[in-house]
Amino acid sequence: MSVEAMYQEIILEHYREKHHSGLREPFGAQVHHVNPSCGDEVTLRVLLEGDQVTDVSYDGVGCSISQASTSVMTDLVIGRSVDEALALHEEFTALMHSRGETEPDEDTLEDAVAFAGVAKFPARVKCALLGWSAFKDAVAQSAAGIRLEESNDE
Amino acid sequence: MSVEAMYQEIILEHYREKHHSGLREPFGAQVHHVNPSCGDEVTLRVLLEGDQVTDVSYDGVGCSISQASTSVMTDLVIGRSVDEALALHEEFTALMHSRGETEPDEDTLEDAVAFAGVAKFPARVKCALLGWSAFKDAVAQSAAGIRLEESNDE
Amino acid sequence: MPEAGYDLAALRADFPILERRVGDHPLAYLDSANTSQKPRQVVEAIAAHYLEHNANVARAMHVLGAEATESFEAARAAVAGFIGADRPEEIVFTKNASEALNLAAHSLGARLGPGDEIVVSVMEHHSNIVPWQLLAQRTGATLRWFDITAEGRLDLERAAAENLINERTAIVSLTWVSNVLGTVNPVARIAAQAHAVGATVVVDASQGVPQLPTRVADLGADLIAFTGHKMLGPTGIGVLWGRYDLLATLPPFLGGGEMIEVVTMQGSTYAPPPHRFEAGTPPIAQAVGLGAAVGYLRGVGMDAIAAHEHELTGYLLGRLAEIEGLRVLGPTEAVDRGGAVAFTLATRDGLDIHPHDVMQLLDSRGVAVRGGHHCARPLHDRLGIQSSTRASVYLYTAPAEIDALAEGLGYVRTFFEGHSFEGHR
Amino acid sequence: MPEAGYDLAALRADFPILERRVGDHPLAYLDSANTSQKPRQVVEAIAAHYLEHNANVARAMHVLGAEATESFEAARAAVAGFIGADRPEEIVFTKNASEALNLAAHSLGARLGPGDEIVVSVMEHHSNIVPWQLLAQRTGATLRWFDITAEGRLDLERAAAENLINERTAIVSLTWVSNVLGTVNPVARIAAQAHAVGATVVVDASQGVPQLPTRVADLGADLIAFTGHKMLGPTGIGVLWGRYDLLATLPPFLGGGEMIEVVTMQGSTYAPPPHRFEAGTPPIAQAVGLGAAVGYLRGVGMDAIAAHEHELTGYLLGRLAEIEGLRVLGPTEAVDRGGAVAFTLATRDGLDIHPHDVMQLLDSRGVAVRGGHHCARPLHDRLGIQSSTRASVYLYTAPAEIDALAEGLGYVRTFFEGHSFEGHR
Ligand SMILES: Cc1ncc(COP(=O)(O)O)c(C=O)c1O
Ligand SMILES: Cc1ncc(COP(=O)(O)O)c(C=O)c1O
Repeated sequence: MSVEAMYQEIILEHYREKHHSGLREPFGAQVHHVNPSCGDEVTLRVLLEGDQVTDVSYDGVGCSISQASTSVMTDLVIGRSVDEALALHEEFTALMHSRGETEPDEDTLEDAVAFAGVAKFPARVKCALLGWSAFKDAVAQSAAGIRLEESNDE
Repeated sequence: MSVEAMYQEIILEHYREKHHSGLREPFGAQVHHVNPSCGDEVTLRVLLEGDQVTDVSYDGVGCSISQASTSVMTDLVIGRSVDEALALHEEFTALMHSRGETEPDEDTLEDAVAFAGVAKFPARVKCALLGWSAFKDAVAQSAAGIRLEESNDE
Repeated sequence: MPEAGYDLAALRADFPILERRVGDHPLAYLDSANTSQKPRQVVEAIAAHYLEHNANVARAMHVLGAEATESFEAARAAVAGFIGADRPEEIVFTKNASEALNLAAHSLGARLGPGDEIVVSVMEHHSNIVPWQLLAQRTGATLRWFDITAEGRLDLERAAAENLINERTAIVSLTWVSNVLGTVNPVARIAAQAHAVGATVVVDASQGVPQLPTRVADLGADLIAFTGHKMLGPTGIGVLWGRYDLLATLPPFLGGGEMIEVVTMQGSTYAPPPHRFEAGTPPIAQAVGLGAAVGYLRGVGMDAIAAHEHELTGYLLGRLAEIEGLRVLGPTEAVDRGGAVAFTLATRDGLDIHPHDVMQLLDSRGVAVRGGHHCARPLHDRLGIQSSTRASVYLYTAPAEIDALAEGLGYVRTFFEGHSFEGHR
Repeated sequence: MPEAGYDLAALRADFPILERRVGDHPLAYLDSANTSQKPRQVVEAIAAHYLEHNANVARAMHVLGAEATESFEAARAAVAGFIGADRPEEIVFTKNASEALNLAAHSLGARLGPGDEIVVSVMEHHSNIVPWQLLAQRTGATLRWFDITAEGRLDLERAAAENLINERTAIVSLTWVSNVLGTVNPVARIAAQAHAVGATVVVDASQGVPQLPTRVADLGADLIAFTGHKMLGPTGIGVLWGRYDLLATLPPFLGGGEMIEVVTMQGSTYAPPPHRFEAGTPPIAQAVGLGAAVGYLRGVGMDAIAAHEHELTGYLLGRLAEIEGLRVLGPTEAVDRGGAVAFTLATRDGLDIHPHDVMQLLDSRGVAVRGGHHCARPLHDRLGIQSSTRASVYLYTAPAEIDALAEGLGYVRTFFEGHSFEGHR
């Protein structure tokens, strides 16, 4: 597949207009993730209420793939249940590691299917996953924080 | 050249009957030299009087080459002037590094010419030089000690 | 004569160096515990990497960079699979086993202080002694060690009597297979004991992984070190395996490119394992070569290799037993015993023939063995000798090479008996 | 177009990888500052070593061991000669430049304490920052650094104003040639200043030795680090050069086999340099490969190589200057400047095109460059950017490859301008 095909219009649009970007209050956990070999970085916050992902906000520097992927991710997970959001994380991660041999499910992944082509460029897979991994980590930390609070309440 | 030719009768004789072996008093300096890759070790003492090498004594463990070479060395240097002894060290060292392309001078090196064949076996050159290097080092230390004493006297 | 569970002649043909001659004699390479020979397949994998796919890894993201990174990480996965690691990220590539052990000492040592004890054994290779001595000096911790029995096995009774492993024990670092005695140590049992008192267990598997099927879980260790060049791989690469959750808590050792997360002039944070421990450009082509070596070993089968080694060791011990004046240093039967056999040799009239001299005369007949202390001087001290001669076998060793050794040793004795010694007695 | 002082086409034929194609495009390898390609001669030297002479060194004394030791030590002598060292014993083989710098930091650092100052620069590679940060943490010493001027050169005026090098300065460690800016630093001048206050001077010559004729005496440093893989040699080998009398006073770093003199369980003494600093089996085949690389470079001639690199850098800077929206990070003229040129690229409407994206699109046209912070994040921070794209040339680079880069960059801009961005404005 050609590199031009990897740079789907959707990706470039999200790169230009990052959705939900900028750090917001309130939040349950904040994480900082880095792709050390290239220097892409993202600071990401999540706010969970009950089992719902109420907000995801972020501030990042990086290439079109990492920025667009984070933007698309926020569109997908905000307003979902934590379980649904983590299932999406898993589905997207699997797609990225498929080397392009999996047919992405547009019904669940929506705009994120545009990244299917990235799976053919192993060096860029990390870029596409940066924001998603940060999200998963932040959810885990936030949930742990909630559990901690709960157990402290006891 | 064959390995059998390297093991000259003279070498094996000195291996069996190590001349001047055993540590003796008095001495001007004592050094401990090691061939780390094989573990051969020698503790060696020299006694200088004026510019004369009055005694060399030693205690060593090692192969026939290292032991015999030390034995032959003591025969050669005891009773010589320091300058003559160091000249012999230099001549013997040069012979060992000659890869067998130098004709040894039997008039000066005497029994030590038997080691000429060792020069063809680079891995054993260190063995043949162990005692000689220890001698040179001990002479230097002893001489430095003497100079130190002299300057302390002033 | 023992027969290999594979076509030995065909396998030997993969190792061109084995066809070399020394003077009129065919080479009998019995120094594999020192370094192994390399099959054509490994050498070709390295050459192909350089000539077709060479680039830096991770940081280079162009086509060549992606290819090199993929080969490099595939090698990591191959090594992980070879030793039954849970995940490739448990494999840290170092330059050799020595660096791996230094890394372990340095990173574990960040937690040590006076009063803590480090336990090794008197049969260790210098590479599993000196790093711990340096650590003890730095931290004020105390270095203690297992002694050995007359048979050349760890003296577990004495260790128990001395309460060697106790509440103060912070680290136990032991060799799996001795490079001199050949002893296979009960590392899992000792690891369990060490874990019971909260100690961390390091195993020097430099002589084990090449010879024995390895499952890290069965060894019971927390960290394991081994080296590429002894297992058909290239020089310039070693491995530190660690339980991931342990590695994740350890501080870095070497600092530099690619082991970092964020560097500022004020301070830096570090990447997760394994990269945290791999500063600078890693041994890329060497990893590719080691991956090929592991593939080769798997192709032959580690069970078959261990069986061949076991057979040959028995044969070697048997042939050595026939030689008068020869004393084997480790266990004299091929039970819990690897393929390195060290020995001393004396003439009929009791003169010790120095291992250098043994080695030299054997070499003149094409038989390559090692003479010296084999980087285990404390063990030789303990045995009351200065050095020994060591023969060691591997998957490509043929019984005929052992015969050449046995004949050669007879010749060595005759040579030294025939000379001066006897006459002078 | 520049012409090399040697037959470039013939030389390129020694590097088979340069004939590779990426899709329909010929490869244009412009990432040599990251790692260099290897000529057939180097790869063949390594293969021949493994297949014909492989054995361990020093400790193996049989025929193969003697051959391997001789090749290994000959490589040390070749490297010594290549940089004008006084004697081969001044060459310590490490696994890469990063280990060499860590070794320097660790061994020099044994003398450091609170109040002492270590000086680096903001343009250093992480490998010349992190080891000093770790050392400062361990010892309580303070890390200080040279800033840079707007042109991307060391800001010597500011350093003087700040009294950067003073009586408290214990160590100054600087890069000779920047791997991002390309700047050639006046290391001899700074070394003299440092020596005047009694400091020890370390030079990171990783980008210098491959490109410029090197005489260690002219650099004025006490220790110099560089790496094999950037100078046509294999991965898995680096070099620390040190003045012998300094090396002789430094404590060891890694402990293990062959760096020792006498090991007892109670304590150990260490071998003289260089062996004191080479624990375990060294990178034997890699040294042989590096020896061959040095031979190849000498054959072409370092003066001719430096001249070619200078010509090409000028040509590269010229072609880049033609591209709108492109900003070169270091000096824009080929004066005191190496062959690594980093830059940023923006679209007509001012949107920065991220270096990953630049790299990726260039890669699709066969042009291999590096995008990222090039292990110099503090420098990028200082320049107010997150990353950059870097093209770098070497002795085999052809002007046509630079043309391919220039055309590719035009295409990258068009691609990103043609898409969404413009429409959305
Ligand atoms: C200036 C500089 N220093 C140090 C290094 C580190 O070299 P290595 O990765 O071989 O350790 C590099 C190369 O990456 C470099 O460019
Ligand atoms: C038991 C043992 N440990 C450690 C080592 C050190 O391995 P390397 O020299 O590859 O660092 C060796 C080999 O020399 C060994 O036999």
